[in-house]
Amino acid sequence: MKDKYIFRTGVLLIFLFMFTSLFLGMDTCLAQEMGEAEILEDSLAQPPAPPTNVVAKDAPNDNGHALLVTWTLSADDGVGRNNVVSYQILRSDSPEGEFEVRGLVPAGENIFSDEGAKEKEDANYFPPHKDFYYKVRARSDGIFSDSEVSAPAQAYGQWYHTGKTPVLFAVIIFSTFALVFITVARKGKELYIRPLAGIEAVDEAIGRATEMGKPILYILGLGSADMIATIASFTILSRVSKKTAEYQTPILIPCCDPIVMAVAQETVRAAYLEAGRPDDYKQENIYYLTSMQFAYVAGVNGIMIREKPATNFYLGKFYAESLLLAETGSLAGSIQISGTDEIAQIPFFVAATDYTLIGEELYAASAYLGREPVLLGTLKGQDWAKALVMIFLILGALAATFHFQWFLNLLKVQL
Amino acid sequence: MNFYERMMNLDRRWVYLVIGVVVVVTAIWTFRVPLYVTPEARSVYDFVESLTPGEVLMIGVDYDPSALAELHPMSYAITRQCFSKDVKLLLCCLHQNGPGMVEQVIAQVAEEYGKVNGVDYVYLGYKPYPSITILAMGQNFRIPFPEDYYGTPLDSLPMMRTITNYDNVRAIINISAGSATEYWINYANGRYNAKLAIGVTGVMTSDYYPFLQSGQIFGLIGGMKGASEYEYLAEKGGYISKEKDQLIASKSMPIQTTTHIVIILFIVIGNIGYFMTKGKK
Amino acid sequence: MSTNLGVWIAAFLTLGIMSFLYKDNPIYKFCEAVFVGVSAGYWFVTEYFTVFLPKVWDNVETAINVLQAEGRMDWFHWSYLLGGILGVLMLLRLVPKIGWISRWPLAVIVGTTSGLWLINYLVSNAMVQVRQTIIPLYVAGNLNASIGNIIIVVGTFCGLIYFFFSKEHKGVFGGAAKVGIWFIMITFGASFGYTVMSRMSLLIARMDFLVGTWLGLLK
Amino acid sequence: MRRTLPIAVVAGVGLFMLVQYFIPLEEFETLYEWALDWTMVIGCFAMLLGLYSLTTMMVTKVKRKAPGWGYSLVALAGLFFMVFVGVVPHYQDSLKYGTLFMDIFEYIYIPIQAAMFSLLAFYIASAAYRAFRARTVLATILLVSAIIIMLRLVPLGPLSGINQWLVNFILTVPNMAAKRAFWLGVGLGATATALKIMLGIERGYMGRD
Repeated sequence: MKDKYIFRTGVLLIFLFMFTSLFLGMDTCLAQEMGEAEILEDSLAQPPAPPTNVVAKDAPNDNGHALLVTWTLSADDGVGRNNVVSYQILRSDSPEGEFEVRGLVPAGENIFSDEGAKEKEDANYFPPHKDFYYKVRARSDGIFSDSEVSAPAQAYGQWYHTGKTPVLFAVIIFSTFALVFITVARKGKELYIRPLAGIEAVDEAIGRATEMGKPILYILGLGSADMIATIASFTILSRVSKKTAEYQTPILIPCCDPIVMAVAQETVRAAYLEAGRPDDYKQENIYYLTSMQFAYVAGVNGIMIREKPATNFYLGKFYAESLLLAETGSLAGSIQISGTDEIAQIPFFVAATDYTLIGEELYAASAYLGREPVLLGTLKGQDWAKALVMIFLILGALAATFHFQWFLNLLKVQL
Repeated sequence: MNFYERMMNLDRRWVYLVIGVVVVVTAIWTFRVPLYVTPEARSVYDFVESLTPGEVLMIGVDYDPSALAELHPMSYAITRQCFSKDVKLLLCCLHQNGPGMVEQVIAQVAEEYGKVNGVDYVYLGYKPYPSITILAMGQNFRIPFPEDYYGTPLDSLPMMRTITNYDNVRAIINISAGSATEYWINYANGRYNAKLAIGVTGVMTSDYYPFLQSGQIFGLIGGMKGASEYEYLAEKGGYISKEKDQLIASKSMPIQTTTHIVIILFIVIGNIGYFMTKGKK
Repeated sequence: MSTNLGVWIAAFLTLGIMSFLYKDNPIYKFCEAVFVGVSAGYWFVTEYFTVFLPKVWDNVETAINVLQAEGRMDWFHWSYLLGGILGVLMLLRLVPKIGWISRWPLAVIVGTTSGLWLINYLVSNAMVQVRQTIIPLYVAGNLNASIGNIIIVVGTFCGLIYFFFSKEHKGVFGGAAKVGIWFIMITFGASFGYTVMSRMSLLIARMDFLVGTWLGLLK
Repeated sequence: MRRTLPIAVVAGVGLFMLVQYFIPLEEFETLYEWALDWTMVIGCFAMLLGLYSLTTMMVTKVKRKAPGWGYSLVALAGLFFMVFVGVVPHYQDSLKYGTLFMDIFEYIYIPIQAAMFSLLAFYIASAAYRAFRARTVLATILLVSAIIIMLRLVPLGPLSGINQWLVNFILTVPNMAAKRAFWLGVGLGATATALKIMLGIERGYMGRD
């Protein structure tokens, strides 16, 4: 039942990727033919020759509140009388109407993006789907000449951001890897994963707590419930608490975030149910302390010194408090297992705890503990993505050495 | 239990005591530490030095009281240098608990140099969501900050008349203890090409070093040592002086030096103990 | 010695916390209790003023005002009520029988951020990092830079090998993984070394407060 | 309803957030902002859950006269006093400087936080003493690199230049390489986890009945 559901979601996902990729082929910019530059012969007049070929078109890859204005430089820009100082861009909602100044660019430039706000209340609101006419004014000292009024143009939003195509490809490739290996794993093929010391120590650490008759302290870190590190930690918690349920060892979980607390309660309760000991579950052992970093640490330190837990787990997002926790824990004589994806804190965990899961190892831990084929499958897919990244690294370095610019452009991402 | 074994099992409270005593003793009997000025701190100083009167420098101050010890000295030294050179300052704060502190710095230094708010400097105040704020400022400072910290509309401040966005400031110096720096680099420099230097806490220094190499930032002041290097240069330049008690970071550098030596000694002693007892087990 | 009451309170609390270094004691326990209580209260109040009032209350108020004044439904502002309702559903956890309803708002949070994280991590952690590691292995006329770049590429490559989970670390592959973890250890050492300065700065600031501001012994 | 619906919501909302990244349309921007605001709103309601949990725990301790119940009373008093002086005067003013609420924050909260933070200085020294032993090659690399970096604060005379060069080298070369590898690994791992969440594979966070 579950599997079917996952499969369907997968199919839906792929379908949506394909759907979005359809937009790839759509060139949403209005292609407008640029006419021959019509050079106006100026006679005795002092003002510079006006810019020509003023074209306004919708700005690409935006939310529909901007127009892109281009023009051919005045004949006196840089050449001729060489007296153009700047161009002023003027806009009106009718060809004869009053033109207002929208922007100024220095001589030599022939493009201007007229952007406005999307809120109607904003003074600079730029209405979409409305005709606008543009004039470009070549300015010299105190005198100027205007171009002819452009054809009308409307601003509208786009359905696809062309600058983000590399990301789309990356998402597709990555998901494909993951889905393929999930399918392979589900077919029953045995997938190898290398041992991780931190994971293998989990059972031993729980066993030790049971022997000593002392509780286990599980810290989910300072992250909120939606952070990847915290979510990885929930999965590990679910395994750990199932073990503690079997061994009848109490598990204490002081939390730093109310939602994390709620989720932790739910996770542990379910684990106790699964272990067949729902009556041993104690909600009061999983509680909220405070959301402020150091106050939380002060509270947890107190617990460590007073309750003397046999084993401490620190898995999730940790900041400066990592060492405060780990040192106090080692002072209290607990076995400590830690893991985080905050690179700056890992050295302290490495120094002060017994086992540390470094970065990605923390995410992988759920697969190690669960050994479910789907989880192992994604781990394998992840490795393949890593291999691909490594190939790109080598090819990229070679391309950069031998100046293959086109290859480097492949990876350009517009943020 | 022989000497080495006892050394190995030393109660950690002795370690705490040694550190505490060293800090207090060095604070009372202080000395001057010879200083190696790193090129990345010097380049920030040299840049500010190259500014001419009337030019505008922007300072983004993003820290809260917990990083005060490391970053406040940088804020003070740079503002003092700027004001003595008649360089105008534009300041903003993107850290929730920081705005009051920034006000304190700028108000104090402005008074020292007789600078006028709105003419010689403008303090924009605080806005949440650093990424959005930094992006918006690239278009116009008035989008995130229609008014300054004191509630005056920007348009009515004389200094802001010629200032629209990053294009109108010579450079941005971001003094920060948090993730805002990343956004300054990615958006202010990456997207709007603003010239950027940063002053960060010691912890963050190694994270941001690579940006120096790639040229995204032109200078980096790292932690209390960086701050004291800057103060050293500023003192030599005659902008701040010891008599007026303006060397804040430099004052605690001797303590940094002694505590670092002590920690290195701890590591060495710990290892001697380890190797002397290893064979016996 | 300071004559300011605030300074004395702060000094007492500072010493109370530091006394934990010697051992757990009633004064530390007292400071800890104050700290936990005050901070939880502070957090609650700031959430109330910075999220609840502006995001829920003000928007719904605007929507009601529009309804009363113009007689039309302002859907944009009403939508925030839905956020509020989801929030209330979260509170249903406290009612055991229908506690499972609280999974819905949780699903909204986790769903929203999982979509966001997927893109964010893929772009800024994976793609941008690959892009930045693409550096020429040979820089004409600059031997230092060339060697540095080669080491960076090799180090990154080996570091990634260390994070391979589905292949046994032995032979050449294992050797590369070992080199990778060496690089990672150098970084950890450097992080540690740099952090010492920051942490000492904090202690110096505290000592400055105790010895200088409170006791008046400096200068 | 209990499990399927939430998982469908996760997949749906997650997919939307994924797709909207590629679509610059204004309507999608608005939806995106809503989704972010909603998560914040849910979070602030959850504060009540936290408050409830903390209070019941403390009240139970006090009622049962459990060891240290007096401290629970202190914490409760601090909590409710803070909420009282914060919310009662009403409307935004509490967060301005000079109110009783902010005074408590400044004169009580900040000093304790700073003191707590400064404990790290002692702990870092003791961690260095106890844990930095050259037991293995890896541990040796870690400690040598740490010592080199720490030495930059120690005047070494002519050796300072060499040390500075080494520091520079470590930070710009191996440090950069390792961080890249680390971030790449985290990036791929987090992307995979996010994908697993959206597909409903990773759902430890939802309990399991």
